Parts: sequence; C-alpha cells; structure tokens
Amino acid sequence: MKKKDPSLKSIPANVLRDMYYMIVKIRKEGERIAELYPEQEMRCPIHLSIGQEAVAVGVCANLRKDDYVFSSHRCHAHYLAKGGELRRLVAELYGKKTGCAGGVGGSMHLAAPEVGFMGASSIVAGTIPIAMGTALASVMQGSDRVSVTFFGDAAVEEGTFHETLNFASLKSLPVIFVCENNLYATHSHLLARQPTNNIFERGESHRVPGVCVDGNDLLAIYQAAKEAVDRCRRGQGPFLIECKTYRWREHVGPYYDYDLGYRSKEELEKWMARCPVSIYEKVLLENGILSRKDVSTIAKEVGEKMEEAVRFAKESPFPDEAELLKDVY
Amino acid sequence: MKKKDPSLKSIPANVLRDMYYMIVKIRKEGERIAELYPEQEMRCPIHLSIGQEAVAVGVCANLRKDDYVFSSHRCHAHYLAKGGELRRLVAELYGKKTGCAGGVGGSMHLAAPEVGFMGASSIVAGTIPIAMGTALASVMQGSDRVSVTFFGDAAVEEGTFHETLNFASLKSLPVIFVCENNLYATHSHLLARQPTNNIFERGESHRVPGVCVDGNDLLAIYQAAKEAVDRCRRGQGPFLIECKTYRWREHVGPYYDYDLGYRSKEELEKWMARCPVSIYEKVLLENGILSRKDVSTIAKEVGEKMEEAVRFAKESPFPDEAELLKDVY
Amino acid sequence: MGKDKKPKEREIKYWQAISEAHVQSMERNERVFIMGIGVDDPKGIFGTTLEAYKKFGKKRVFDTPVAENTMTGCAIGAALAGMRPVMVHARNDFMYYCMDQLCNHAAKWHHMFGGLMTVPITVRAIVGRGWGQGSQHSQSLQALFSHVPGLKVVMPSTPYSVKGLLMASIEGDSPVIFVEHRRLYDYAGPVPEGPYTLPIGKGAVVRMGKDATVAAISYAVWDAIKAAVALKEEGGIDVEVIDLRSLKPLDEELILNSVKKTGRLVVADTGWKSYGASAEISALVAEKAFEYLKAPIQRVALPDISAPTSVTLEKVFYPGAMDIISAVRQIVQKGGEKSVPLFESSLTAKTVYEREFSSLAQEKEFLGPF
Amino acid sequence: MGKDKKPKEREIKYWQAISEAHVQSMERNERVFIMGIGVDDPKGIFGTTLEAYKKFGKKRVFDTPVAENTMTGCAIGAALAGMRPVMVHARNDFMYYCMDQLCNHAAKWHHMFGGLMTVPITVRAIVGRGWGQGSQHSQSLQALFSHVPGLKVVMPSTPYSVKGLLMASIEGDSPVIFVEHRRLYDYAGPVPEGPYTLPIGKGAVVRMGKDATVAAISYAVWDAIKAAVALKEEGGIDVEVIDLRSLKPLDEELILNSVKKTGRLVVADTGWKSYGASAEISALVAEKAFEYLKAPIQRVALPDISAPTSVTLEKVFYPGAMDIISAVRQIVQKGGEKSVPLFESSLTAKTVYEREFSSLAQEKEFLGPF
Ligand SMILES: Cc1ncc(C[n+]2csc(CCOP(=O)(O)OP(=O)(O)O)c2C)c(N)n1
Ligand SMILES: Cc1ncc(C[n+]2csc(CCOP(=O)(O)OP(=O)(O)O)c2C)c(N)n1
Ligand SMILES: [Mg+2]
Ligand SMILES: [Mg+2]
Repeated sequence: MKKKDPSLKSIPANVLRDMYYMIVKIRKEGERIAELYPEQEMRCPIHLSIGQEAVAVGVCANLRKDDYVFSSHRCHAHYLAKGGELRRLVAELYGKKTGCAGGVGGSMHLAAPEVGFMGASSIVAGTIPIAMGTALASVMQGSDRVSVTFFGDAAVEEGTFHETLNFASLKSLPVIFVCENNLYATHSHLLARQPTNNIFERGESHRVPGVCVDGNDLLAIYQAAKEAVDRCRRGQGPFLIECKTYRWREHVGPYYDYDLGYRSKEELEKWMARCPVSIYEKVLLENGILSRKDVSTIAKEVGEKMEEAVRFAKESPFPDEAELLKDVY
Repeated sequence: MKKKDPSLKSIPANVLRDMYYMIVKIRKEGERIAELYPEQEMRCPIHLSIGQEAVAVGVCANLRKDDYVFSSHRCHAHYLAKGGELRRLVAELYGKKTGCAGGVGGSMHLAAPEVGFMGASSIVAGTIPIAMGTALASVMQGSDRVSVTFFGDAAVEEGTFHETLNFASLKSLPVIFVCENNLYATHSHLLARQPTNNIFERGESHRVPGVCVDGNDLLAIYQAAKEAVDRCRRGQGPFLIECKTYRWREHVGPYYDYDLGYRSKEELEKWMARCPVSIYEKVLLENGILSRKDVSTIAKEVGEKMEEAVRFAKESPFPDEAELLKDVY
Repeated sequence: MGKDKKPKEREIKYWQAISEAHVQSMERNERVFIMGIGVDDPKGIFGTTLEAYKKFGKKRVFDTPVAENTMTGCAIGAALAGMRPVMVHARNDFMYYCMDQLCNHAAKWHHMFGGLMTVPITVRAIVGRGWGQGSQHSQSLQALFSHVPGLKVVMPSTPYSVKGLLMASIEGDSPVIFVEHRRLYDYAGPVPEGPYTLPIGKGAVVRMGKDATVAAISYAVWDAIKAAVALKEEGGIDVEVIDLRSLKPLDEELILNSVKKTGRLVVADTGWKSYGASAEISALVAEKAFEYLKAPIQRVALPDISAPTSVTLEKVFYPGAMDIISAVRQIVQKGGEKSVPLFESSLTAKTVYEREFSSLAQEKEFLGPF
Repeated sequence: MGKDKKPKEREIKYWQAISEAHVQSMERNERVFIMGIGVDDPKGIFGTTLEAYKKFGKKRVFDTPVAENTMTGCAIGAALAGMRPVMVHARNDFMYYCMDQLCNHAAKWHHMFGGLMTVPITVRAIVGRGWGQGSQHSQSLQALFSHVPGLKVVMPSTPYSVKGLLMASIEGDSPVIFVEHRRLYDYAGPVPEGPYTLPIGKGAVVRMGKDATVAAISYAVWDAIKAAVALKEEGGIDVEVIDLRSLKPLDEELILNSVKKTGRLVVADTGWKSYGASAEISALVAEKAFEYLKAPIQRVALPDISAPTSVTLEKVFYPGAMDIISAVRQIVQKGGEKSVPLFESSLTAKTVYEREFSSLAQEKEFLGPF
C-alpha cells in the first residue's frame, strides 16, 4: 500500500484530490463532533464513523449527483460523501430548524435528496430494500442511475438482506450493497452472531457477485466501487462489496471504549495504525499528487468550514412548536 | 432406479415395508379427500400433497417419536408420516370436535404433539424458525432429539429462512430443513421468483451443507435424511435437503389445473409418469421385499382405514359454541 | 347512497370497480404500477388485476417473491424515486411480515426528514373471511395500521366508493393501507365509467335516522343496513347508518353530528373488539359529544379470539346484523343496561335472522377461490 | 402503594428489580433462559441482565444476531419444547420486524390447535423515550400488541410491580409482551427480597380520590400522581389514580368501580392517542359505566405524529403532568367543554409545572446509555 499504486494512473488527479479533501472533511467532522458532544447541546444519540471514512469516500466518488444513496444509523460520512451540506448536518445534530431534516430527524436520520442522499434509517437493514426500490424505479424509467446502500455487518443478519439480494438478482437491478464490516455490532463480535466472517460470499447463492476489500484503503474501495457502478450502469445487475474496517470510538457517543472489555486496546491500536486518512495521504504525497503544503491548506480550510458549520448550527433557531405538526397527514 | 438398489441392503426390511404402507396411506388420503371435497362438507381450503408423498415418508422414517416435526399449509403428508392419527386428520378437515385440533385449526393447522408433530402454519416460512427453536431446546436440555421442518420452494424467499440458517449454523443446532421444491408457488414458476433453481446451495455461505435429491425417489430421500439425522444426533449441526418434486393437483383444492395455463399438461404428465408410489412399489417388488399380494392387501387395508376415518369424521359432532372460548387467555 | 350524488351509470361489482380503478389510474399516470404475489397469475387476485395485466403487461403488473417486508421496502424506494406503486396482499394477515417497512419506514419517511420526501404507495390489504380461512388467513387488521401515524387507512364498502377511493389513494402522496373485505367482492352497485376520486377522510351517511347512529366500516356497513331495515320494520326504530369509508383520517365531524342528533351510538367493525377500531370511534364520541349521549356506546366487533375454521364455530364467531340489532335495541329501549357479549348470542337465533335478511344484499356463502 | 400490602423491605431501583426477577426466576426454574441482542454485553440491557449473566453464564444468557423475527420464532419453538425463554428488545420499535412470529404464531399457537400446546415466552419490550431517540427509537407500541388475541400485555410502573409481574410472566403459560418504559429504570421503591408474583390482569389504586379517576399505565402513572398532588394542593380536587399494570387482560372491574364512584375519567397513556390503548379504556367505560359518567372522558396521550428529536419539539410532543391536570380541570370544573389538543399546550407553562413537581419523583433528564 505504501508503494506506488498502479491504480493511481487510471484515476484523474482532480478526483484523487477531491477524495482527499472529502476524507479529511469527514474525519474533521467526526472529531469535532466528538469534542463538542460532551457539552450536551447535541441531544441525540450519535454514531461516529471515525476510522471507517474511506468507504463512504471511495464509493461515492464513483457516483453522479442523480444516483441514489441510503444509509443507516452511522450515516454522517455517507451524507457528506454524497454531497450533503456540512452545516445543515451539524445543525441537524443540534436539533435546529436549519438542519437537513429540520431538526426532526437527528443524527440517525440525515437526508439530502437534492444531491441524491435519500435518507438513513436507524433500523438495522432498514434501507437495504428501499435502495433496491429506487433501482427498480430507475430501470422502469429507463434511466442509468445507480443506487447504493451502506450498512454494517449486523445488517446482513436481517432476512431482508437476503430477500433483497434475491429480488435484485432476479430483476438485475442496478443496486450496490456496501457493507462496512467493522467486526462489531454494538459490543458484539461478528463471530458471536455469524458462523463465519465471509459477508462478501453471502450473495453467491443468489447469483450476486461480491468482493471483499480493505476498508481502510480508499483506492481499493474506489476501484471495487468503480467496477460495481460500471456493471450497474451497463444493466448487469447488483453487486456486493464488503469493506473490512474498524470503528475507533464507542458504538454510540464520542469516547473510546476499550475499557469496557469487549475489545482490546491492542486491537484498536492495530487498526489506528492503519488510519485510512493517513494511508491515503501518504500515497498522494509519495506520488506527488499532493504536496505537504496542500495538506496543510486543506486541513486549515476544512477546519474553518467545520467551525463555520458549528457556529451556524449553534446560532440557528430551534424549530417552533407549529413545526411539529407541519408534515403530518 | 429400476435396477436393484444397493441402498436397499442397508435398510431393514420392516422399515422398507412400513414406508410402503405409509406412502400408500398418504396417497389414499389425498385421493379420497379430493373425491369428497366437492361435497362441500370440508369447509376449509385444502392443499393436497399428491405427487410429493415420498418426501414426508423418506424423511420421517428416520425420526423417532420424540423428534420434532413442523410443516406448512401443505401438511397432511407430514402429519401422517410422523404418526398422526388418520381419523383425527379427517375429522379436522370436517371441522369436527374430534379433529386433531378440535375443529379449530382446519386443514392448514394439523398437530399431533403426542407423536412429535408440533404443528403447521399457513404463513409461508412460518415454522422454519420455530423448528429451530425446538432444536435449541434439545441442545439446552442435553437431549439428542432432532427437529425437522418441511416447507415449499417459496419459503426460501422469506428472509426468516436465511436468518434461521445463520443462527442454526452459528449454534450447530440439530435441525433439518426439508424443502419440497415443486417448481411452483401457487401459479408462479420458481424462476419468476428466484434467479436460479439452486435451493440446496442457499445454505453454503452460512456454512449449512445441502443436498439436492430426486423428490420422487423415496430411497434417495431416505438416505439423504438418514445422513442428515445422523449428523444432527452427533451434534454436527443443521442440514438442508432440497427435494425436487411436483404437485399434481391445483394449488388449493381437489382438481387438476393445467387448463389454467400457468403449466402444461405435458409437464404434468411427465411427472405423473414418475409417480413416487409406483417407483417405490416397483423397487420393492423387483427386490422381493413385497409381493403382489402384499400390495393388494395393503391397498385394501389402507382403503378400509380411510373409509373408517371418513365415517368417523362425518359422524363426529361439531364443536359446541363454548368451545370457541375454551382456549382463550 | 346517502349524501353522495348517485350516478345513474351501469352497475358493476366491487372487484370490477377495483379493476377499473387500476386500469384508469395506470392510463392516467405511467408511473403507476402493480406488484404483489400473484398479481399476474391466471386468477389475478380474485380478478382485480387481470385487466390491468392484460392491458399493461409484465412491466407494470408483476409478480414478486414471497418476501413481504422487502417488497414493501422496494415499493417505498420506487415511490421515493417518483413511481406510484400499488402493492397487493391477497390476505392482510401476511402483512405482519412487513410491519417494519410499513410502520418504521413508509409511515415515517415524510415526517422524520422534516417533510423533504413523500412516499406515495398504496397497499391493498384483503380481508379473507370465509370458507374456514381460520386464524392466519381471515384477520382484519385495520386497527394496527390506524394506530401508526403517517399511514392512511381506507376501507370502502361499496363498488362506488372503492373505485373513487382507490384512485384517490393512488393519486395521493401518502402511504395508504387500502383494506378490502373479500365478502364485498361480489356486491354490485352503480359506478361511473370514467375516472373519479373521492376524498379520503370523508364518510357518508348511507341511511338517515333519528333514534340511534350506527357507525360502520367495510363489510359491517351492510350488516348495519340490514339491521336498520329490520329495526324500522319490526320496531319502528329509526337508525342512521354511517359508512366511515376511512379510519385514518377519520371523519370526526360526520360521526359527531350524527350522534348529536340521535344521542345514541353503536360502532360496527370487522376486526377484534379490544383495542380495535371501534374503541377509537367510541372514545371520540365519549370525549367530544358526551353531553348529547343518551345511552352507553355499544361496540359490535369480533370477540378477542383468533378465528376458528369449523363452520359451527365460525358462525358464532362472526357478529352480524343480528348483533347490531340487539345492540341498538339495548340502548334505544333501555338505555344503560349491560350488553350481552356477542359470542353469547345464540346460534339458532342468528341463523334465523340471517335467512330473513339475506335478500337485502347479494351475500352468499363463499366457495372459493381461496 | 394503594391496595397492595406495602412491604417494609429495602428500596431498589426499577432496573434492579427486573434484574432480581430474572435471577430468581432462573434459580427457581432451570428451563428459564434469556436471549436477545446485547443481553450478555458489558452494558447488559441497562444493567438488567448483568447479574443473570454473571450467575448463569453464556448458556442461559446469550446474545443473538440481529434477526428479530427468527429469534422470536426460535423462542416459540424452545417454549414448545418445554423451555421458558425471555427475549429482550432494547427498543420495542425493533419489534415491528417480529410481528409475524408474535402475532401469527406465538399469539395463535395455543388456540389455533384447540389448546394442545402452550407458548410460555416473555418478551421484554423497552420504550426508549429520551435524548432525541426520535421516530424509530422511542415508540410505545402497547396498543398494537393489546389488539391481537393470545398475547398478554403487561406494563408495570414501579419496582415492586415490575418484579412481581415479570416473575409472573415468566411463570405463566401465555406469551407476554412485557413493556418497560426506560424513564422508570432509575425510580426506586420498596421491593421484597424473595421471589413473589403478582397476578397479571389486576391493577391497583395508587391514590384514592372522589372527584375524578385517572387511569394510567407505566410512566404515565407517575405523571398522574404528580397531577393528583398538584390538583389537591392547588384546587382541592381529589383525584383517584389507577395503575392499570396490564392492558391485556385489563382490570375492567377496578376501572369501572372507580368511575362509578368518581363519575369522571381521564386516561393517561404513553403511546399515540388515535386507536391507542387509551381509546379502549374510554370505550369500556362509555359502554359499561355510562350512567355514572358526569363528564366527557379525556385522553392524555401522544399526538398522532412520529417522535421528533429536537429538544424543543420533544418537549411539546410529550404530554406530562400538566396535561393531565388540565384534562382533569376541564371535566371537574366545567363538564362537557371541548378539550384543547395536547400539543397546543404552551411550552412555557409546561416547563414551569415540570420544575414545580420534579421533587415528586426521581425523574431526571436522560443522558445515556443510549
Ligand atoms: C432492527 C434493529 N435491531 C436492533 C437495533 C439496535 N442496534 C442499533 S445499532 C446496532 C448494531 C449495528 O451493527 P452494525 O450493523 O455492524 O453497524 P455498526 O454500528 O457497526 O456500524 C444494533 C443492534 C436496531 N437499531 N435495529
Ligand atoms: C407470508 C405468506 N405470504 C403469502 C402467502 C400466500 N401463499 C399461500 S401458499 C403460497 C405458495 C407457497 O408456495 P411453496 O412454498 O412453493 O409451497 P407449495 O404450495 O408449492 O407447497 C403462497 C404465496 C402465505 N400463505 N404466507
Ligand atoms: Mg458493525
Ligand atoms: Mg412450491
């Protein structure tokens, strides 16, 4: 991974740079939210993606604005990677009227349909069939849009995952299933829930091809997603991408949690040593795509944007009472 | 199949003869019910297993009385093969107090827990996880009982099928999944519902081994079930058996239905030529396990038992009104 | 019927009206499609999808695997992407499987995201009562759906209203659970030939009266009408019958105005009594028209038992016109007296009544398809 | 409390009482086991399964995959084979996924087969209200379960009753949906140390009064008590508060007797108003104690909206003691006047009241675990 990567050649430099900008932005968002959360002004459960950012970035870099993306409780990265506005995300966490869901949805229910981020559900596996439905619509409408749904390793335990693979395969629907396998569901290890760690194979008997990629290697994800997206656009049907990665912080909330005992500090440190941001940064630096100066410029810019977003969120008004009744039928 | 079957040697003659008696009995039940149904005295939807009888017989011949069996809407054969009383079955169809479920359940809800037939559900895939639950109980209780659930080819489309494979494999539970793949769900061909006809492979990615057997060949089923049951008793975990077979009559009701157009008369006739009762009878005759005389004696006896059962059912009283409230809480 | 302008058109049956609503909705909007188990098969959901299939083919009328939850999610996604799916369940009993997608997703998607998106899906939910369908094939689950905010629940009783309300459901932007009672399928009535919609949330007075109000839904409306006719003929009791048509939204004003006039209320429902739809109507009136009430509110609904299959038990299990008659009699003649639980009503008496009123509707024993 | 003999034992918290019920049930019967997502993890379902896990280990307290429907079916099967499973859902919202196994199978298995078998499962269903849990993590779905025959629905409000009723649920032969409101977890109260059961289907009068009855459930009982204290102190209104404890079976007699005495009823529930549990209580009284009623029946429940997360909206969304106070005032002072919809109650006024009564219960803002 630290060698010159041949795949770099096939990816336009601006895409490589945009992806860097995005992964830095998403990391910043996660870390800043983690810092601010203990102030108890964001009054909703928050699931951070710190350590898993590469997946969102690598997949979404292959998508058009009019492609559809769905996500789960851990959705900030996907919202941002698909182009959702940062400040409306932060405002949503603060329960503000200016939030992307008007303060009604909260951290687990981000949405930005204007850029194709069609929503997130805090029900495990909830958006897997819904994403497939958008793919069905694309086919019926004769469009070449692609649908993507991001979910965790526990979501494959819900039957709807297999039901969806079956139907998507039957109808050759342009939907890509992206599993962020971070080895745990809350505090439960994958092998306490599944007989074996082989999520990418689960589509085989449904004739849905799958690959397993290093979820901390942005370029590997980019390539796998590119292939899947191309397949879909050509009408060749669904694809399953398993990304092996790791969540650094606690399941929900801003802190580290190796002290709980369900996983070790060593395990965490092993994964932190393979930070997806650093790995990618190093590749770009080594290949001359980015300079040290670019890195600090971007860091600074992203930092400012984040502060601006926090300010915006904090200063925004709360929704008023009438709001509660507004979207009811 | 018409040659001397080496597997015959390994099966005790009395088991072979008992299986013959049972398959003849189940066929008789199906045909006689089909004859009587137009009288409109059995006032509930009836799903006949004519053409599929070998599966129930071949599997249940490997089970002990204290093993658990569950079934679906098409459950008469499984009820009988596991040892349920014929006359209480018929009485149930007639809605009588003497029925196996007191006239409350009807054709789709037979039960005979006294012989381990633990019930049938008319919800597709409904008993798949329930059967697994009995297997979990067996393990927790340190018993070597085995659980079996019979279901159709549509049941594998419900997510609970995969959820169950996952958990059964995770915990190595002694449960055998027996799919009677008769190619159709109501009027819908398998390939209109599933990308490919490979049900026995669906357990692979869950590490549940599977086999596909000729569902009209009683001995093949017996052997496959024997292996699965042995595995289970040894604590080696679940097993999936797909039996390719065919339903002769309409999905629900007593008539033939090739005129509807969803399947052809040729297809039906091809399968009728491979009648599971005749195939098995021929093997036994050719191998001297049965004589012609045995065959007619059994036919006569089974016929009489059936008539006795019908008489019993018709003469039995209806449940009275108070019955309706009896088992309520 | 009642307040609706009675069109003079030809009569067609309930199932034909559904079929027509499908075809005309699909003609008017190419984004409308139908999916569900068996919608394209030779029986076409009791005939209701045959015509649409013939006209629009497999692309817009297609079968699905048996996977209710996922196919509901699929419909939601298609709706989010601009389509207008109609999903069909030959029995609403199967919908327990898709409660997650219906209640956690379809119902919530609009409000949960602050109104950014809408989910225009119509879910046809058929109540299968008849011919020993039993506990898992004859439930009538409207109360469950009505409780969850974000779902509309429509339950028409006539060919006229089923067409207009189905077209309105398909045209509207909310998820609608469209509950059809199979016993109504053969009922005939006047139905305009062209497309039309009826407002969801408006009930109708189908018979005027001054002594008591019977608020009924779906198949129970017909029982209520039979009861009203009998009560008039036999005892001179004037019953006003309301067809609620939808449970969510509920036409509160119509109910309250009627009770303000009659002072007495019987609610007739096709589902279970406890925590059922009839409880809501009763509670509404006990809250908002209390001062007009002259007698206890009665509910005629299923006893709290799962449906038996035996024909004798089925007959006792299902309430009918006679139970409504006795409920009305109790509150009109001797307000305040304890009501007899439905299932204690005698079978013999019931059978006699049913024979008596059988000419009032085209009801006949259901002999299939199953 | 009220009619129950008040034991003089030590006080423990609601969550500790649940934990104790688990441990003692498992000690008494080796067939009892606990399964569910996270039951064996370091947080042990808000602490309630930690002790059981410590004592009985992985064999009898085990984690499951995220597959609610199948794991429910698994529990049913285990129960049919003689075990007594307790299944835990950290949020009852996830139970939409397992409605099929709960309602088509667990609820029906006993009656559907003519009483041949029983399904002794206990399903702990936690209501997650608090800290912006929002639309999919804070629902209170007791009305759905109460509607389906064959399920018992228990919903205790105190440490004493939660222990006794949980032990009774585990010991009983029916499937029980055991609904726990997370806001009660930190409430302390006297609880006997040894094992005991309370009868399912019996409520309790927790405060005597003559002017009006408030029938409440779960967390709403505490709001009702706060309201009763305030009404007494401020206006001399004497409210009788009933803790229903279970919705199915429902203690009809207790409710009816109280209303016969007070002539006025407010029902306070933690779920949505329309087609909710409060409707059934109201309908029951409107049917069986009508002649004793002096005023309209009021319901205090959630507005028909899915829960918002923003703290300002949450405050308006959830009714509390103040809403009960205003409901009681309306029917005691000026019977028959229209009630103001809950969500129109002003936020400022509400906040003031909440501060005022906060000493009455140990309630505090919920800050996790989530
Ligand atoms: C249907 C359902 N069951 C249970 C939960 C509780 N829950 C919330 S997150 C979570 C773990 C999810 O794990 P995974 O899918 O691996 O995603 P991760 O949190 O690791 O990103 C669980 C069980 C839920 N939200 N929905
Ligand atoms: C959950 C559910 N959905 C739909 C149905 C309606 N239904 C009854 S039988 C059947 C077909 C079942 O096909 P299969 O599993 O192949 O069994 P077979 O009838 O061929 O034996 C369907 C869809 C049902 N009973 N349950
Ligand atoms: Mg995970
Ligand atoms: Mg089949």
